[in-house]
Amino acid sequence: MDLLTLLQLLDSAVRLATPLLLACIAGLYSERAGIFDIGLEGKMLAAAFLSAAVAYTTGNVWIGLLAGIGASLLLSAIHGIASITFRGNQLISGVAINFLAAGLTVVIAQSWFAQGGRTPQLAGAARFNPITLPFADALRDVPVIGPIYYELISGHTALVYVALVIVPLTWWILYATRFGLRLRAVGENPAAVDTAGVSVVGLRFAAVGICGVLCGIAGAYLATALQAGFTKDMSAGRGYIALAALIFAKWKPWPCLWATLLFGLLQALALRPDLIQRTLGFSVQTQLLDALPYILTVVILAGFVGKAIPPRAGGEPYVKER
Amino acid sequence: DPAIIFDLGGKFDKSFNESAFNGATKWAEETGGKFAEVELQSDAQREQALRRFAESGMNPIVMAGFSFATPLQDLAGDYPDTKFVIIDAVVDAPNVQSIVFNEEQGSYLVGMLAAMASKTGTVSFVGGMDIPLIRKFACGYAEGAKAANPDIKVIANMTGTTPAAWNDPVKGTELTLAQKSQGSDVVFQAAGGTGVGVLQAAADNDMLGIGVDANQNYMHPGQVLTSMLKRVDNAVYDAFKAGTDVKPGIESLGVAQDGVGYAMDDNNKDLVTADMQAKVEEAKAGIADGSITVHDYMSDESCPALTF
Amino acid sequence: MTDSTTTAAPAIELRGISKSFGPVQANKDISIRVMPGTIHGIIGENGAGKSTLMSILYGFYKADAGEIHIAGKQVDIPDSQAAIAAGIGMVFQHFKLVETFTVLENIVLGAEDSGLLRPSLARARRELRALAEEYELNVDADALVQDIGVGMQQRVEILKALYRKADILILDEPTGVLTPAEADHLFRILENLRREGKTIILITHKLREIMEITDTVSVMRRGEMTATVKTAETSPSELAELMVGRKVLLRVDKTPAQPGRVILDVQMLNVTDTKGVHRLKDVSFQVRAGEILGIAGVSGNGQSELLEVLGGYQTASGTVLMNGDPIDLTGTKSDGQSRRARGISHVPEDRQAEGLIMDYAAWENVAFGYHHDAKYQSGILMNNAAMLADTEEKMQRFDVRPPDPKLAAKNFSGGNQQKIVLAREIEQNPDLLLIGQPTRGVDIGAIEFIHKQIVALRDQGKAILLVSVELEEILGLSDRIIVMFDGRIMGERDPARTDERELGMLMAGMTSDPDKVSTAEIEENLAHAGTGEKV
Amino acid sequence: MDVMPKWADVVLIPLISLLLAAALSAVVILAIGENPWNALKIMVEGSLGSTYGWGYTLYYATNFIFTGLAVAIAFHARMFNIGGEGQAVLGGLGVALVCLYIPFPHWSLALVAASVGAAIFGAGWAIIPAYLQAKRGSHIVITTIMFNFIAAALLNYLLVGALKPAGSMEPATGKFLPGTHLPSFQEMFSTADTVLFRGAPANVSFFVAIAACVVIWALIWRTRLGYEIRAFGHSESAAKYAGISPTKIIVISMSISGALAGMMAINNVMGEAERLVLNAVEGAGFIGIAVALMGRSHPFGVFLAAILFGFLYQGGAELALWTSIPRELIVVIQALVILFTGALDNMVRMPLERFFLARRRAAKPKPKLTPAE
Ligand SMILES: Nc1ncnc2c1ncn2[C@@H]1O[C@H](COP(=O)(O)OP(=O)(O)OP(=O)(O)O)[C@@H](O)[C@H]1O
Ligand SMILES: Nc1ncnc2c1ncn2[C@@H]1O[C@H](COP(=O)(O)OP(=O)(O)OP(=O)(O)O)[C@@H](O)[C@H]1O
Ligand SMILES: [Mg+2]
Ligand SMILES: [Mg+2]
Repeated sequence: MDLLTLLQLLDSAVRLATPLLLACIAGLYSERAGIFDIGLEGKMLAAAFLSAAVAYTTGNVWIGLLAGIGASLLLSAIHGIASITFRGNQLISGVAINFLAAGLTVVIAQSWFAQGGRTPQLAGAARFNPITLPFADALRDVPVIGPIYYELISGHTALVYVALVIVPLTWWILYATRFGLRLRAVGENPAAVDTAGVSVVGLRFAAVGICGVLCGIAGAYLATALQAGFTKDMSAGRGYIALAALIFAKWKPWPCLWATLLFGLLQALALRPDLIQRTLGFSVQTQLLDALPYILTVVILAGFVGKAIPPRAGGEPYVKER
Repeated sequence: DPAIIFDLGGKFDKSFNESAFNGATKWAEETGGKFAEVELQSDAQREQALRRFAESGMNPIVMAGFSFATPLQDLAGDYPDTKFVIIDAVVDAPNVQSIVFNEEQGSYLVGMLAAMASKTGTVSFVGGMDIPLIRKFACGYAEGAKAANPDIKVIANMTGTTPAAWNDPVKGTELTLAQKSQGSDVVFQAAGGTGVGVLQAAADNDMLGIGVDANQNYMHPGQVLTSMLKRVDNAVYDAFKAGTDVKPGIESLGVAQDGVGYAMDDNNKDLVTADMQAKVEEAKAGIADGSITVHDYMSDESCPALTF
Repeated sequence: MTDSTTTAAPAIELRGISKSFGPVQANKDISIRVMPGTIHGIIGENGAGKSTLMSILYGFYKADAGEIHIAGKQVDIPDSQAAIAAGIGMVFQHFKLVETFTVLENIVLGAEDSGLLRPSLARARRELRALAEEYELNVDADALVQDIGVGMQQRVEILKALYRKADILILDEPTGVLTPAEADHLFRILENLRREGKTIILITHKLREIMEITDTVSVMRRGEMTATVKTAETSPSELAELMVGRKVLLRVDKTPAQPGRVILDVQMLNVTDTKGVHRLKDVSFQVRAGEILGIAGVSGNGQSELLEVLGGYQTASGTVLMNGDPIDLTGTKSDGQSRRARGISHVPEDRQAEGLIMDYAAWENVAFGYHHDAKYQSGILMNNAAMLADTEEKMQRFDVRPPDPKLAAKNFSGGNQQKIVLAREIEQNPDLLLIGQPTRGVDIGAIEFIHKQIVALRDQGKAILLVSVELEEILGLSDRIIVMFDGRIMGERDPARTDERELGMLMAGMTSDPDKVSTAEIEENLAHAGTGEKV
Repeated sequence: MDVMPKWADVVLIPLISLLLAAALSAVVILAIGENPWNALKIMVEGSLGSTYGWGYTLYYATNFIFTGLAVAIAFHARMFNIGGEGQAVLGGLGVALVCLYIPFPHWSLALVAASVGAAIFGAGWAIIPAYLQAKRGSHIVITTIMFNFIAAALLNYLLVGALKPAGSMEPATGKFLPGTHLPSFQEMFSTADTVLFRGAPANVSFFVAIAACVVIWALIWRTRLGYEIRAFGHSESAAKYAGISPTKIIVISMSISGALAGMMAINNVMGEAERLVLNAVEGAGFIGIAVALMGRSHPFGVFLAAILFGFLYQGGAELALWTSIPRELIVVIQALVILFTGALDNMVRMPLERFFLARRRAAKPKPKLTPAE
């Protein structure tokens, strides 16, 4: 495999990893605060739809992005009310949210655009366009570094860079700020937070809210950056892969990046069976590549490769009075 | 009244189903008649929709897509008084008309255009689901390209092996980018909703796209070289018009019957030179009169111009 | 307080506090006053409502009715934030620490100075050192909480309160998990705090502690405050009477034991738990027919594991002979059902989590563990009628109230739940009865009954292995006592020739003369117990 | 004391939740410019107004009874089996292998063999997550989700490869052997002069589903295994004390769960399609969650809830045929039912509890704490 092909593959991996990364970090905030979230998928889907719909209507992708975040936040609020306020089952709430998004996006899209549950194609300012980083063109012909900079690092949409910045930011928030300390505490032992005079409900809603914002960006990325418009079920299981990546990453920010890049690479490879064939000399079933993230997650969960220990209070509603 | 059932992509897929929908609409506008329609959401609905329309007296019932072959085979006999029209597949029953197109011929023509428009000497193809029908497109395309430029390199990729491959624009985009990195500068897609992503990626990355089924030149004016027309609209229109007098049997539509072709309009007039158009017209006449034969992949499941 | 010129305002005054949890009324119209600079004891049986009352004061629960006055001013305490602001700190019965955090992080949590952690942690580290010196509260600031012993965890909790500048400190049953020596150390700390002018509320149900340290004491019974008296003007027996509502007899009547053949012979038992911690270390002992062997120890020193191994739900290595035949400790026969088949019955330490299915009706619970018995089967189905009849009879015999077999276990009171478990296990007529914490959370009337049943079983020639953290109970009931510490047997004593002091030393892992050992040494010893480290 | 009478818990709460879900759905229909009342009429007529409609309603209900029971029995062991979808996919594979290659003299034999095949495959797919949960503590919700995706990939692999007849364009197996044809309601109930259930896919598997309800009811409430499963579900620590092996209960209850989910395939794969197609399960595994929640994990409740969802599915299909309301509306309704009966249970329960508590207080002014004394 020559350098250019490799770069093209990695480039594709970065693009495909971005929504996974955003959703994965979204899940990290929520689950670190003790709220399990299998509704990442649904939130992404809702955001994808509303961002595309609004971007199309207004012609401005940034307004679209805000709308997408809004849609995702709305579902987050439902999840919060169900699992924090009413202390319901977080898993069931997540399942419900995924269905709600799958159904509502199509129902609304159909009644809004009458195009079989999709939005019209976005063009121009209604979608995120690739950004050429400074000097990319100038450096292009420098051997090795040039192509790497030009092909791999430059030329992505703004949201890709946003996602990449969010990783160190999250790490910093989690481990260097008051909010991060409290967030981690509330996922480990909410009673400790409560008796220390900090509102468990407030913290958990904040976490769920951040999760909503990030899922919103992830969804908007799908519909307005990776693609130019919304199509039915376009999240296509990415929320679950992000969840898998979160477990794979043991609920830590940097590993989230590596895990989602790995899963993004697997997806990119699944698109290039010819590359595998050429490099390895034998062909790998695309179905196997599709299933690999899930299989890896099961292996991790089974504890054969380092045990993944979730936050201790995860999934349990905080109940003071029976 | 006539009825039409669209396949999973939905009637606004900008290609196959939409073309069928346009034919039906044209009929309705011309005659003032009414027709029933349904867009399938899942495979399991096929039979239910067919039966429901047959039960409620719709006639003829047109279905767009080869996937209806199996259920239709089973239930055609239950409704001997109803006429069924199936597009893209052959069902042998006394009350069924099967319409098939010689897609390889249309693909041949756009393949020639692609080869002539390519500056890099490499053109490519993105198929939807990997089935013989789509290989037929690819094969004709490669043959046409090689006819126009024997040195041309043709890359072909399929999106997937399941019906989801018809509706995966993200994958379409990524495949197109991968092909670009291998040198392609003209890409032909026969991939339903996935093709939207292909054309988008082509437009975003200085490539020329080629549309399929319906005229898709308008989607990215100046960046879609042409479209391989498959006149599903005409087929539907004719079926609706014939009404209950639809003739059972197999109808095969090629260049000669104007069933397939390539699209020229304002959007691509600057991309196709008079010279290019002349050569294609010549080939078109040759195919119509039989002096040029285009290999049909489905006749022997092999392709002389391309290996998959 | 009408005459504020002669008396200072009380540090805390509660007026008419009421609180219900669903159908259970935990506090009924409670009023109480605590003067500044004093230690005020609150005493009462399990479930009397002590923790609930204090949690209301700390803003953890919201009262249904009533007023709170701090230093003469009425305050509203809707949450713990408000309580902390009012100068209240609380050490809960079950510690509220984040186990995966360091001591320092736990102390800072909720009391950070700014949005960034680093400066807060630095300041906390400095202050911690000062506080530690002032009050003899030594902790390792950088240790993870999950790695330190309960004694130190408790000090972390106290430091948390002091770091927040608490003037009022509430301690809820602080000595439940401590050895007598550790408790003494704690009381010294409390004395220091009192001297500094802090007000302390101490919850306990141990009369000895009340008499030792408090200035005033309130007694609670069934959600009501029955009396508040000056400690100097009362006596243990008066307090006991106030707690229970009638005269009580604290001694167990029993004749000397007539030990017979060896029923249970345990040799070199070792247990390593799933976290890799060595829980039982070379444990060997015997229990004979017709005797009660008591096992004393601070909870968490291997007693629970011992019961679990013998009860069949913890694997172990070593040899255990039951009536002379070995029992399977690791294989397919190491489960509760095989043990029951070998004549071992088991009243578990935690009846609500282990002994009963709280959502099952009494009749289903009476078969629990014995549901394989032929008498409860009819063909491939279970014989519900037989189970019902059996339950009615057992409820009669053990005076379970109400005698309604169809009532769910959760709807019986604690004492009656215990009677259901006892009835089930004793009526099996076992050769060996394992019994853990037989009277935890049971009122004194029921305690008498339960103790009688245990002694009666012994007198029928059965072997009984008793585990209890209540030294009084161990001393009163046992014919022989062994003491466990850090998974080992520290020694055996004759109840007639030992006392709480000596047992307490053994419980802390020391065999030397009680008077020659410093509490720091005891502390050190206990901190490592149960963590798998070498002592 | 329980705060509420049993009937309130079992009937009133699900009913109120259902009404809330229905009301919100009506709002959605209104919002997209359609008439909810009309929509309801179309749904009722299309699904209950003719034997044809019933034929579809009961066909869907059959699927949901199986998947609902699957989720319910796992719930009793406090396992959340979200993998019904994958287990049903594998069940379909089991049915297909039996029906493609073994010539049966009579459909009844084929039905027995296919049920066994479906159950074994479904159970097999559930056992791995169950074992990992029991032995390695892997969260069963996550593993079963992962297994859904793996099942889809596996089926995909087989249907475009080994199981696809040569020359076929669809990812599907060939037709099953003729001896495996199950009698449909049309064949069972039509007389010489009246055709009932014409063309509808409901078939003899419906009765197998009813039998499954009865068997599962007896299993849960009348057998020793059921006693142990429920005990384990209420309290794992107590179960251990009683000598009930957690591993055994987790593996057995999940196997039964997987087997039930897999057995759905005798209805949709064997009874209806008579071949195995890619997306045969169509989310029925997930609907099982809603059905089990609605039905309070009781087989009879599951039966009723399955009929309700059968009605929703058939009604929804009719809506899509005759109005511009997309079929996805059912997905919305399904989501709302799961939300209200599952996650927002307390929203309905808390006020009701307060109501019943107040009524009880009013009935006897001084609450007696200990009924014994
Ligand atoms: N969070 C709660 N929800 C419901 N009921 C509760 C709760 N906490 C306590 N109760 C009930 O309130 C009553 C009083 O409990 P509380 O914990 O205050 O007693 P206590 O005197 O502290 O007992 P102990 O000595 O066992 O700690 C008990 O019947 C208990 O079951
Ligand atoms: N969690 C609960 N749910 C419902 N009712 C409860 C609960 N806890 C306690 N009760 C009710 O409150 C009453 C008092 O329970 P509690 O355990 O405090 O009894 P008690 O006064 O300590 O009696 P005993 O001396 O027998 O232990 C019981 O009769 C029971 O019906
Ligand atoms: Mg207490
Ligand atoms: Mg009690």
